[in-house]
Amino acid sequence: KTFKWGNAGDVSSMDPYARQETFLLTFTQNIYDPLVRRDKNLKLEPALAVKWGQVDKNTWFFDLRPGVKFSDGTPFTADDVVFSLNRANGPGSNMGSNFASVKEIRKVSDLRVEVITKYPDPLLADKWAALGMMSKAWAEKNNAVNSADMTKNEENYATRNAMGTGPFMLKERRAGERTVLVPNPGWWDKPTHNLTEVIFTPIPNAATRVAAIKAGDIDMMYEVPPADTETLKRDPNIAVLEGPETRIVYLGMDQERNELVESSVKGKNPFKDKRVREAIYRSIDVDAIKRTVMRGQSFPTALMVAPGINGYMKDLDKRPALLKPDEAKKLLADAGYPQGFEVGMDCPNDRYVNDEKICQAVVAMLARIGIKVNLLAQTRNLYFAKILRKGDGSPGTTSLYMLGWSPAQTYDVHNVFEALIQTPNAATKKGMFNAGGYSNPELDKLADAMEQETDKTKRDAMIAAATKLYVNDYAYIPLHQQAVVWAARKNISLVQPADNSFPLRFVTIK
Amino acid sequence: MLAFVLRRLAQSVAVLLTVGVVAFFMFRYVGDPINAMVGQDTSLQERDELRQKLGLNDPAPIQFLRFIGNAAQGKFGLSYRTSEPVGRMILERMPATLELSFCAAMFSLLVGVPMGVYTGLYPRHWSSKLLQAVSLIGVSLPTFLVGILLILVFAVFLRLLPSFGRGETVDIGWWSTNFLTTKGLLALIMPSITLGLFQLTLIMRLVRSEMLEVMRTDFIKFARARGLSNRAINFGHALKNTLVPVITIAGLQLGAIIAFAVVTETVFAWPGMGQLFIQSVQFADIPVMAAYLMLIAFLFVVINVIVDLLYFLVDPRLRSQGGAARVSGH
Amino acid sequence: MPDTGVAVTRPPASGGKPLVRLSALKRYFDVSPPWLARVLERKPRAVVQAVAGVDIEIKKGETFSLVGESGCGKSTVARLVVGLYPPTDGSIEFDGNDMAHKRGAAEMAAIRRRMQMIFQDPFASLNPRWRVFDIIAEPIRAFKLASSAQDVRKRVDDLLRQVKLTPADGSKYPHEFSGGQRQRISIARALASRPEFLVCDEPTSALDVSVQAQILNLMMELQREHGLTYLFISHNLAVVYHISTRVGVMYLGRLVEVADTDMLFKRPKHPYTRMLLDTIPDLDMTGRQRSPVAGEVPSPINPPSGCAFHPRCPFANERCKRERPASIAIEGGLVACHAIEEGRLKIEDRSYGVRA
Amino acid sequence: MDWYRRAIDSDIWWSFKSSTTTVVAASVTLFIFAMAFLAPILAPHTPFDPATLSLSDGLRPPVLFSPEGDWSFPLGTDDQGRDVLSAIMYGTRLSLEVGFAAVIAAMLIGITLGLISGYVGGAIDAVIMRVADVQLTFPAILVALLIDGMVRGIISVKRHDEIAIYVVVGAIGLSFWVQYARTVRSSVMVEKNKEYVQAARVIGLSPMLIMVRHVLPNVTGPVMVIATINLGLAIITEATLSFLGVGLPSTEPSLGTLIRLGNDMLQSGDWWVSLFPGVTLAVLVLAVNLLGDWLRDALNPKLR
Amino acid sequence: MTAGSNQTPLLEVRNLRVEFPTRRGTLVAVDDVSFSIAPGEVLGVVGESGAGKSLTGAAIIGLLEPPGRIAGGEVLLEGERIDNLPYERMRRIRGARIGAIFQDPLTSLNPLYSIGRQLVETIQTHLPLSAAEARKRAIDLLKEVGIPAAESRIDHYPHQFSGGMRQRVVIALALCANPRLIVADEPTTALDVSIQAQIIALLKRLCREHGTAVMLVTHDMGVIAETADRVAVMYAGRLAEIGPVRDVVKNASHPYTRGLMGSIPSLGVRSERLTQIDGAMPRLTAIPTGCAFNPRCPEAGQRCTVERPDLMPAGVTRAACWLYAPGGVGAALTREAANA
Ligand SMILES: Nc1ncnc2c1ncn2[C@@H]1O[C@H](COP(=O)(O)OP(=O)(O)OP(=O)(O)O)[C@@H](O)[C@H]1O
Ligand SMILES: Nc1ncnc2c1ncn2[C@@H]1O[C@H](COP(=O)(O)OP(=O)(O)OP(=O)(O)O)[C@@H](O)[C@H]1O
Ligand SMILES: [Mg+2]
Ligand SMILES: [Mg+2]
Repeated sequence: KTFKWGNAGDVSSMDPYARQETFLLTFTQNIYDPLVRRDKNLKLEPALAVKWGQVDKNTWFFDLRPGVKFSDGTPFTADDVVFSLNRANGPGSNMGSNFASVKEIRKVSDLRVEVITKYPDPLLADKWAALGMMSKAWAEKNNAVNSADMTKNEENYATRNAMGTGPFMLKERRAGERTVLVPNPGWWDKPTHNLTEVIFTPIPNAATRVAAIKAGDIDMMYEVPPADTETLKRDPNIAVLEGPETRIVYLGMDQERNELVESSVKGKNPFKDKRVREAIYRSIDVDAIKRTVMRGQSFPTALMVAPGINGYMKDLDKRPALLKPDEAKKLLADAGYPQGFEVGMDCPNDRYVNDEKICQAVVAMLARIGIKVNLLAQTRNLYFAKILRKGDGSPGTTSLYMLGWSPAQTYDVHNVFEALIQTPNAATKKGMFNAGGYSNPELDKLADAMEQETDKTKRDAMIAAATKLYVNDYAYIPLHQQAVVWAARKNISLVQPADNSFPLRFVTIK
Repeated sequence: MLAFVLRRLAQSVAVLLTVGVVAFFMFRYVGDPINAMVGQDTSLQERDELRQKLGLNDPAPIQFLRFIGNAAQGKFGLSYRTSEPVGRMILERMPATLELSFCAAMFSLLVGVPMGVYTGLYPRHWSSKLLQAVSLIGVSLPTFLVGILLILVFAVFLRLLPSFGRGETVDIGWWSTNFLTTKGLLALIMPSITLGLFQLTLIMRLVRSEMLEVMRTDFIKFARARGLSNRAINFGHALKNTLVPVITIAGLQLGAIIAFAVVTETVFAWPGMGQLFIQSVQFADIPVMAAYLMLIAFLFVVINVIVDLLYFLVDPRLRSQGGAARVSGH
Repeated sequence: MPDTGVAVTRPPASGGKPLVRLSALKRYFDVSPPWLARVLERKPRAVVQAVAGVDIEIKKGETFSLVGESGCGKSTVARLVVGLYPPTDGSIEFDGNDMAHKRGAAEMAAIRRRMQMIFQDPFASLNPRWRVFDIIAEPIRAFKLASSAQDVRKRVDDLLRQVKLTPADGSKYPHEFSGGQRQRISIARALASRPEFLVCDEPTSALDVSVQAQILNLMMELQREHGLTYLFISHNLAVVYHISTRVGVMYLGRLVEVADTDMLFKRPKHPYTRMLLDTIPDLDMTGRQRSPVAGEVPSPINPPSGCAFHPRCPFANERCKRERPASIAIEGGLVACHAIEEGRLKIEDRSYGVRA
Repeated sequence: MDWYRRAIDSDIWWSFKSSTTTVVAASVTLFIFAMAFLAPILAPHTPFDPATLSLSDGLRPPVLFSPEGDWSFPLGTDDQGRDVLSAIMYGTRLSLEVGFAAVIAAMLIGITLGLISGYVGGAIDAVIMRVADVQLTFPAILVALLIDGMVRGIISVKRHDEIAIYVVVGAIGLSFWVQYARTVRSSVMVEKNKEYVQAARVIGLSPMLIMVRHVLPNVTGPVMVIATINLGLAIITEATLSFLGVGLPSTEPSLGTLIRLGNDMLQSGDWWVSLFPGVTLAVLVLAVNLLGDWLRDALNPKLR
Repeated sequence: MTAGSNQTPLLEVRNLRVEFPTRRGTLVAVDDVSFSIAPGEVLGVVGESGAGKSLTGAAIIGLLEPPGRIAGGEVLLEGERIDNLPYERMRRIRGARIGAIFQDPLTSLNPLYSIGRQLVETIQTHLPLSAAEARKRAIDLLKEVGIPAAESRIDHYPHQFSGGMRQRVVIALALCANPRLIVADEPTTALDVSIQAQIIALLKRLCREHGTAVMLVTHDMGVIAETADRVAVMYAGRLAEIGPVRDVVKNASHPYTRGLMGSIPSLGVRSERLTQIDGAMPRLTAIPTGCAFNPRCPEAGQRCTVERPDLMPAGVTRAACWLYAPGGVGAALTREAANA
């Protein structure tokens, strides 16, 4: 049974380490099994490793599954694991950040690999759950020992070819056109799918994508535009699956500079005043955004992490009541801006679901409390280049911006604290994505402590304390979790994990 | 003749070099490719290292020389987005675009020329006026809207044609073609119409006005006075004399078609160069953009040379003059 | 035939000071293919010797006509004289001033003002978007010949009356006039700067005979009234016979014969002149078979060696092929012909002009 | 009243009057122009002022098509709560501004270069025409994509939205000038050999003056025809650029941007968001093109 | 001389009227023109620009450009009426029985085809000849019109010929099927003075040899004087005078013809002033009532401004002028005119 599906973009490479990007990782995992994989509920479960854990504080072990063969018939051994991990940490690979704590990887026996870390890293297995295992022999034979090196002008075999132990094998790869997979008959696991062929096609234009599934030209597609969700739901042949994604979309404000880069206010920074932040926060009606802009396809939140992430505090996830425009204006007046002010806002237009429209709605809401926002919505690479910090830790050029973040590698809240909320510091590499430069020393301390803390209750207490700090500071303005909306023909059954991954092994056709 | 070809060649090199310069200097500003190349967690240091390795921090002239040097050898490097060699990425997508453009051009010529001839021969007939007004729709609706409407009607409601993609293709060497399978041919219909509609209108109107003008020339009057049949006059004498400007415009339009394929390909998920280019712009994939532009310039030059050679075939006056004079188009 | 006029002989204009003097005037046009093509196809540069050395003196008050076949360089001479083309070589003197001489704009304008041109095509020589009034006023304004708007109007009205139009015509556009009327407007424009010298390049050849007569009459009238000097260009020998005092016959960029009108038509010397005269159809010759000139005009890019006329000349010999004839003065005119010089060809009364 | 009588009397007016299509096209064009330029007076809402938008008004259907409609939003609202009718009026105005500005920009560049090229000739002519060739290599869409990208890159610090309109105008203008340059050049080459130009030279007028006073007015005919047709094309191109994401900002949408924004909702049942702007665009461009068509034939004496 | 006045005429035009509907009403460009041409005869048609000469010719060969149309009268070729034939039948007559020559040889030939092709195409359209035979005939024709080295030049393109040569080719094309009548519309106007004579001589010789009749439209009186047997003078869409060439030229009856002849500069006599007819031919939209020439006529009487004269015998010629009415200009008006 052939399963045809599409989404907006193509898998950029067949090399599982080429990009640290959800789509590439989950797609290549259909071919390359990881040591440890996630189940339908994102819980870790054994894959190529049957057992794993920490021998001591700084040593991890992985016991490999015996009798696993690559799809070309060669056996899978510890050598392949060591090779793969080193390759993922090697030149050309984009996965290096998952190896920050790793000191050494060594083969203990054919079925056991140990990893020595520089410091205790309780999340190593989580980080590596997306890391597919490659064949050493295959890579060596095909001159693909390293991932493609951009500086050399030559192509890498692994970019267009793939061979792993996974549930599927790559049959045809036409970049930008289609990618065809067929089941791997020798897969170690018992297939839960009933597919004989999978054809993946990128369809960049959303309207075409919707038309294609309506016309039955494809069986499943994702990134359903929120606007079309309703019609697709009404189509008797199509089922729509929706669930919250772990990514939180939020607004950030520059609280670092003494004068905003793009504002009518000179000589001071209004965002440094908590009243201003509060006025803004409490003037944004996320429910209205949910209703019209997102057509119900969002889950408003007050926190920077989503349910399902380790460290999510359900009882803190309550947005304060909305302010009436006069109340907000009064707050602003108290802060010294009775006439409001003018500020620039940056927004991507091709990164998150309806990103530009959300920003537009925000502009309108802020306009009503006297803050005139000049919106600049642009394509993602220009946008990121503008707002993100530079390599030396200096801030990007933005005053008010929108970002989305998901601790997708670790599923732990610490990642969020470290990357987004801690004071930016080029030396320790903390807070490097804290584009607005929010800083609270107390919170910094808590975050540093929770990284090392292995006692769950203590750690949870730290997390709760830290969370309250940034919530009360109105450090960020969390908007919502965007929904993952998929559409499939009615005869397809599939599983939709919350991390926006799409494992083909759960697909069945009736 | 030889001189003519040489001059064209010199001009081509000039055009390509200019395009190279323009391309290069524009690309310096299309955004930071690094962000497209790495995931969200990649540390800022790693980003900087990558930038360094790619030579993006070098002074512009050095980057340019490197770019031209490599381009001259046909090396455009690896795509920042997919790490594949750019040359091959483009080559792979070229058949799709060229076949689509060819069909669109054929559609616009095969429909546009007869329509133009008809409206030119009977300018006062109501059906001509109708045709003319209807043809204007081709230039009154944005391409993307035409495409989507076609998809809605023919794929979603009538289920006659595939909604996207190339259907089935057959590989002949590295060239994958749509022409050998029914599905492939069906898949060509809507994109070709979408892409060719605009050109159809242009060509029809051009042929019409040329016909109107030619029909008033003395030699047509004289041909009538000689008692030649209408067929011989309309097609033998009149049509052939409209060919020179039509060839010019059709040639230029073929270039435009290839470039306009950007939009059509996006709408129909047609895996061609245009779609590649749009993605490259989004991702600041400089090597791909550069190669694409150079290729377009090259195709343009080739088309121009072919157009010029066609003039020689059509117009004996040029043959004897050595092609110095190029009949100017409109 | 209606015998309306009396035969008059125009006063021989000799004796007066030359108003215009062209000496060894040359104008070449480069019509070579582009450089690369020349190099590759080993083609030489191609140069049209449109005017290949012409000496003419035009005296005050006379009408000097240039005749010749199409492409012999008549218009080029006209344009050289009024400065539309710079000469390749040779000089043009106007009233003693060498035109090539550098001088200030005001001085230049003062000389320019004194010579104007009337063009052949009455349809192309008036800007279709301007009113007649503005067309005629343009030189007045350009040379600042009027002090006020009323003055301009007055002068334009005068000019319109002079060319037998009415001042009311000034507010019309050229397309509202017939060919003859347009040519009158052209003349009015030319007269607007009060010139002394008018270059007329085939001013009547686009007109009907009945209109042609009106224009020629007007021109002669104006000449009498204002003492104008004309350089008149035509290929119609009958017209030339009527209007000119002296005639120059051009062939391939050179003058082959210059003579007083009566002399030229009575005793043509150069074989080419005789041939041209032979081709004049005459109303009296109903049913007569003319003897057409044999052959066609050779290319001015590769003019024949020696005397350019030799391929068509029944009297040509070896010398004519080799050697270019110099102008010799004979019977008060100039002729460039070996046959005449050597006396091989007798000068006889051909009585074209006087058939009383 | 002189000009009035002359106008009524002229061939152009007559050919205009006798073509029903043209009269209809002109009326439609006039109507749309009036709607657009009087938008601040006529429009029920001010869609470009975010303060007046309310998400709670979002996605109202048009009154005539659904009982849920609201008479204050006769053509419904989009997902931002923007009144579609007002947005169309303002958007049309913007589109027309872009169209006119782009065409004028192209005309300025093209006519100047064409005049110089045609009148001066020689090497300058050759250079200008080669540049035109290269320009033709980059069709409008590519030029616009590149310029847009470039400008965004160069002035990323400034507010892009404010200059977006100039970018679009510049890009479209830059890709259109060749046509004018070529037309003007060939007209000039014909015109400059006409005897009336030579007559002006005999008078001793400067080439500049001759060019402006004599040559330029005589090339206006073909230029006007191209301009009319280009106006439609510019509006469409702007729409296409918006579709590709490099057009005008969505806070102040042009017709094209409106269509792009509504495009996603075409299949969702909220068809009015893109359909009404789409129809407006098509009708406007069609009418302008019909006018251009008529003008071309009316100004061409050979076809009369 | 009136050649063959007692035979059936080859061409007879009766009361021909050509109209152009315009927005300001109908414009009558040719009005009530009647004449005939005998086999082998050369009829010259002269008149000022816009007098309707070309339109008369075009009406005869059935090539009036719309919106122009024959609004009245008839055209008979060898007794057969041809002005109302369907397009296809008329097409077979054109080229086969009536040939045509136009003014500009430069534009009369299709620049994209060799002259041989154009000749062969014409020949094969009208004569049942094979390609080879047609080509042979084409070469013969070229030789006949005096193209040297016809065998090799037949494959040349029009631009490779000079103006005079091209006009010869055009004549050859008109002669392809040996037509009985040739309508030549200003065949020499675009040519050089010295070439004009050659072409006229050629045309005359060919017609004599083939027995072809010619309607020669021109405004060059010299050409007419030399070539034509009879002359028709047109003024403002009407025939002013028609008669044998010698009489029209020398002893014109119509005041217009007299003025026209007088304004031609001749080599014989030189005067301070040429005879001129003042004023200009009226526009077709503003033709005066009565005789169209009356505002310019030195001899106009009251009758001329009211009543239109028809052709009437005036000496040897026939002229449309009241001078030759039995009562002269001063005669009483006809009843209709008097009542008008
Ligand atoms: N601008 C030019 N460039 C190249 N050749 C030229 C130019 N002007 C004139 N000639 C050539 O110079 C020669 C003389 O031309 P000119 O116009 O003076 O002839 P003409 O005697 O006035 O002929 P006509 O009677 O046809 O007006 C011709 O062979 C013509 O082709
Ligand atoms: N298509 C037309 N529409 C309106 N009027 C026309 C048209 N063609 C010719 N005429 C008018 O018919 C009249 C006769 O034209 P015709 O061409 O027969 O003149 P002609 O005697 O041949 O003049 P010429 O000597 O200039 O060739 C002219 O006054 C002209 O204005
Ligand atoms: Mg001349
Ligand atoms: Mg005529």
